Amino acid sequence: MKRTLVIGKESQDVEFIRQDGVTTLVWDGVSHSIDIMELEPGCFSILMDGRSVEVRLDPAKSPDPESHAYRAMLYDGSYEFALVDPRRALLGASGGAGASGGLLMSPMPGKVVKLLVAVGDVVQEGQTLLVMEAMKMQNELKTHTTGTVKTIHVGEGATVETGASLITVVAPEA
Amino acid sequence: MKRTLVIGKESQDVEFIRQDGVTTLVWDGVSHSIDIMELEPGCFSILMDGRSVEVRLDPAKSPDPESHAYRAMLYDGSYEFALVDPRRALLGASGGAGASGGLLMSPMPGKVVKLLVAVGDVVQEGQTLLVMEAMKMQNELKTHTTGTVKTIHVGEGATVETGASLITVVAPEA
Amino acid sequence: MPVTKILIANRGEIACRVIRTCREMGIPTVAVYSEADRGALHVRMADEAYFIGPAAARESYLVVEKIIDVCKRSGADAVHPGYGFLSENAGAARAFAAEGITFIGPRPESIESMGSKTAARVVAIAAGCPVVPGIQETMADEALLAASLKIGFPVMLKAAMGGGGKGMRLVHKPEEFTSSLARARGEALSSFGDDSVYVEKAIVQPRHIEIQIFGDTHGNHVYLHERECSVQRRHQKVIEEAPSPHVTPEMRKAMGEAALKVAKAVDYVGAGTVEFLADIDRNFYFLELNTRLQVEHPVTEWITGLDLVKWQIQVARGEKLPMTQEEIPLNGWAIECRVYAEDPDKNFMPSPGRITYLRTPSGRNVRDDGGVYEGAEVPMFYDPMISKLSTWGPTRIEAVERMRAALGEYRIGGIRHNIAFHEALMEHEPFRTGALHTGMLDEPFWKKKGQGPDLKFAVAAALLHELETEHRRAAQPAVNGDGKPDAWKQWGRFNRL
Amino acid sequence: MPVTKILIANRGEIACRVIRTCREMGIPTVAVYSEADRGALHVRMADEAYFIGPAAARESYLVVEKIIDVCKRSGADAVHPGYGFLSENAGAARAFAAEGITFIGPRPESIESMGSKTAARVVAIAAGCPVVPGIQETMADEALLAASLKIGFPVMLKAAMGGGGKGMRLVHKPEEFTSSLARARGEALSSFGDDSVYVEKAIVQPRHIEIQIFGDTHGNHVYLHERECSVQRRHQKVIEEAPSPHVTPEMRKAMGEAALKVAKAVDYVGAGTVEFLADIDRNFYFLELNTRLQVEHPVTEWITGLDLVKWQIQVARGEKLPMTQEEIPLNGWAIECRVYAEDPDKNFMPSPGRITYLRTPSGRNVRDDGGVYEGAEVPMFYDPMISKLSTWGPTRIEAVERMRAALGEYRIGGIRHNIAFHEALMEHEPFRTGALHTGMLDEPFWKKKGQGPDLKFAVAAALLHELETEHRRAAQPAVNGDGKPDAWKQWGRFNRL
Repeated sequence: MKRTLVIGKESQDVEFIRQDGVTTLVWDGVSHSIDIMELEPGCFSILMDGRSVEVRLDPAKSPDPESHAYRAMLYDGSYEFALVDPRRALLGASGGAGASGGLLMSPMPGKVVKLLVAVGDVVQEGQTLLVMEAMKMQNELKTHTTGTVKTIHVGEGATVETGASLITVVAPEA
Repeated sequence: MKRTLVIGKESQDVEFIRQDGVTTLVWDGVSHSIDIMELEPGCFSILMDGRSVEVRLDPAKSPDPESHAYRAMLYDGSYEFALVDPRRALLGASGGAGASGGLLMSPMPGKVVKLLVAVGDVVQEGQTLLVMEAMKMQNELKTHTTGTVKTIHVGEGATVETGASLITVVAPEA
Repeated sequence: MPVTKILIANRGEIACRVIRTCREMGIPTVAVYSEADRGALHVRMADEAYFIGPAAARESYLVVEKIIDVCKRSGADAVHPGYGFLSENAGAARAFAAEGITFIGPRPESIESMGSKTAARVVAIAAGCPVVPGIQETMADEALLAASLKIGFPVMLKAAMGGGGKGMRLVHKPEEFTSSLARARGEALSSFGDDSVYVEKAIVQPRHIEIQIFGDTHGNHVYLHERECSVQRRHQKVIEEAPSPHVTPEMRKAMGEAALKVAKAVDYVGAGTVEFLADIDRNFYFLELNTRLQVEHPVTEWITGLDLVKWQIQVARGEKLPMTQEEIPLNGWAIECRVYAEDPDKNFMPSPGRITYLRTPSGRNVRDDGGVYEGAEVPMFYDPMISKLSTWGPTRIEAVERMRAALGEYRIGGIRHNIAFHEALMEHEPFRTGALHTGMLDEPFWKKKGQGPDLKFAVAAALLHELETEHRRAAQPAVNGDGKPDAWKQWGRFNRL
Repeated sequence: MPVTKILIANRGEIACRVIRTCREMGIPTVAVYSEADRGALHVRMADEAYFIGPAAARESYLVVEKIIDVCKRSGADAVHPGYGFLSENAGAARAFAAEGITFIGPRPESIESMGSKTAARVVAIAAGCPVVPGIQETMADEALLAASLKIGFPVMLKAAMGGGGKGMRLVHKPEEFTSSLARARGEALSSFGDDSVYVEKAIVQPRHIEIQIFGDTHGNHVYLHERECSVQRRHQKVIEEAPSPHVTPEMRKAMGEAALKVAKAVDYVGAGTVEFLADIDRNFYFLELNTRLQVEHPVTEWITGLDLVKWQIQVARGEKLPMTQEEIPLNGWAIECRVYAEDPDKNFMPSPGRITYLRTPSGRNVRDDGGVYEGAEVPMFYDPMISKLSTWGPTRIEAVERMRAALGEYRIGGIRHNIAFHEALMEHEPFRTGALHTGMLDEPFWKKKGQGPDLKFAVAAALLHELETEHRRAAQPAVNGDGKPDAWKQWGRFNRL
């Protein structure tokens, strides 16, 4: 099974092979024999090249459904990365994703306490669009898109879940 | 749902009713409204008559398939008991259970290190029939039946699992 | 005052902490819970539990009448307020007293006299406890400017009713004064409904050092040494320790005695904390007296070996303090990290949700005060504390190394948390050397770690997960032309599993 | 002697314990594992892990050559043996030395000189350490009887190569002598392959009190006070504590100095324990010197605040002991309960198997040294230790109450264990008052608890389980006349779920 490992703007190809009871990881073109066991749900013990590493894996929500985001906790710290099926990545490239680029989604469950923009407003990347409250803290949510506010999906006082659509900003046509 | 609660030689009837979102426990003829939640697999939080009790429940192996044995750990200590479906108990009584009474089963995974009896031997209740080893300890397994050794199901040196048949003793006809 | 059954008017880790001591003392406990908390750990641990209303605290945990009602129904004759919620509410303390219920905390008068920072300052000055040079009164704009010029810039503007850093402004020079004051007043008004502001000398690179005090109803007072809480983010404590790397034995004695002057001045009963700012020359200045058990009390318990909740209960029963000042131990060093459901990579955004996996560190000299369990919800309605992890060592660096190793054992699944942030702090040179000040985290030292040497292992686990997801998907119901699953095909696949 | 990477030639809780200290010291660790232990906690925690063969210890953990081979493959330059396995094997210590590998333990000569009880006794007498009155030589039957008459009955017959209570017989009067001796010799032969037996004065209601000692390669020796381990079942320790309720400051000093005489006589290096029997008049008698870290070392760590594994590593590196005798602290009291996979209701039958649920106690002054996790197998091949739970308090009774509360928090699913037995012990009056002796558990004080007040709750949980099992069964595949499931009916039921 081949995947493209994506961390930030960097990516590399990795391969994971299970055959005849032997598991192999291909990394940077080098094959490593690997002994991997899921000892508890989401907790893996991995022996590779003599090293023993325990990995706690959490699949994370990703804005792009074709890319699987992961968080991992290891003794030596935390890692975040995404794995993309190279076949799907091709499909995605030809199909034209990125339509959701201007959609601000809720990063947490919480309550919308203040809307700072109205439909039709012109906003800049990094501008705060609304304020949400969760756990006694107010949090400013900012847009990553410069453009015009097209839709406001929630009202002040609304309680929303993680991933809820909040505000859509449309970038000007290139 | 009705069950007979069996602890040692004592028993009493209990009833558990779930209706219209209300759960009721009938105990000693008294109905108690009960708020019960399984918060983790096998871990229950129960509120009844103002009291809050957390129960860790383990279904246990029972020699009698019609009787369900349980072990429970609470803050105030451990409990062991069995629940019997009164309908099945009736069936059992008419059918004639107890045939397995003379079967000595392995109470743990381990290794048979010594057989102390042979087929045809006459044995007394409480007599040691074999010695098993587990966790660096030797354990003497005794029979609860006075009678004659009919079958020896294992050989010395055998490794057996919990519940494995070891030796069948037949009581003399009454 | 009898204390035979205690209602804990709180939730989360502090409620569980109090229950543990009550169990040791053989005192039955009563929990209260909101709609969001039926499955919370404190409900599971208490001997009794009563529902008190909606998730919002102002409709449940903060409603004194509901707490009193549960006391009556359960027969609880004492209330432990924990911290936050009703703990520093003089009105609540009076209401409990009126019903004959023992409030495990100071007298209402002590709470009131320490409720406003300016009033507390007046008490401290009268008691002979040093305060930050400044004018203890709130004044009009011009008078504040004149006072600031007299004290000398830099100065700090502070909301009289404030707390948590809101309504606070550092003013470096006279030219900035007018605009800073306007912003301070605005924040004070919106946060506390009162725009009164006063001015103080600004301490550069100040350290937050506090003294744990205790008083009984017989007029005895002792201090249980200091804690340093200078590691703060947005004026919120992140890491606490005891003792302080800045404090010498002489300074400890001087601070302890200054704290007791304030305690005696208000005839303080129970556990309290006198907060000071200290400067680089070891001058220290009274800030306020927190009239409750602090979040960070475990570090004091580590170095003294004492149980502060037990002392609170003993004092509430009218017993004398069990030790004199000379008998209070001071052994080794303790560090505490606050483990929060928040995302350090996204500006510490709160991260409520379900904890899908939990493994807490254990072993020698590690203590975890948690309020959650595997499968528990961290509700969005309350503060994001998951647990307080504390460690002890004979020396500070041993406590730090123990903490670093313990953080490595901590595993939390399902929500974001700040374990990695604490791990980075344990390796942050200014922290390791003890060169602390309250602004030390303002310059962003925290950056998400890039590819470390064990990335291969993390990716291998994810690849196995991808492979198994693909296999599971291959075994999913196939779909007919009409969009409905083909039952026979489904059955075949089901059988193969 | 460099110690830059440590192979831990052990498993279970002690391997995990050693790894924790190595992590704090920044030393990489190498685990070894048998076929039964691929998923064991020590493998998960170590930085490296190597397979060393079948489950049976004599084919894996006890094979010195395999351990040396892994040292070479991994580059480990030191071996920590834990307790048991190779820890008191002089041959193994020599083999490691021959390969240039540092053995974290005493010199092989010290292990050898303490390997036989009679030889150890000779050393102790020569060093001026009191021993139980008796004849240190093994002799023929008639000579033993004569010696017994001279010492005076009651006497104790002991196997020279013995341990763990095997080959030991208490003889009350001369008439019983011959038959008791025959049985002692028989047991000694079958257990140790050697029927040599010696005779000692029998101490009535003796207490087992031991002194933790430490030596370095520079000739320095200190004692870290005593532990009492009188709570035993079949001569196996069940509960340990430090200090001992029987020991006065004068007795502590006398015992410590006596222990150091033996240590100096064998030029002892590293951690060791001198075991004594004490009688009611506070006379004490040397029994043996255990040349390893003891299971119960955590109680000593609690009262001294020290890390004994860290000291072992420092001494192995050739460093001097970090403290002099006067500097060794003694704070408060600590208790340890050994949590075993065994069934106290069935004569303590071992109960290996899968741990389906695990919640360990936490909070103030509680330490759990575990070797398992939820989902782990407790293999049938090794000792049944699940964890060592220890607590600390400023006084003995506070440590006991903390333990009682902590045991109440412990939850283990899937296997039998002895938590309830320990809970009963914490409420056992002779234990609470500290009136301990090694035979105190011989009279069966433990009886399975009958119906307690919370039985209703336990049964309610089981009834919900019954109800849900019935519902699940109703949703199971129906069976056709031919005994095969009806796929369509199955599908319908599947959809309804």
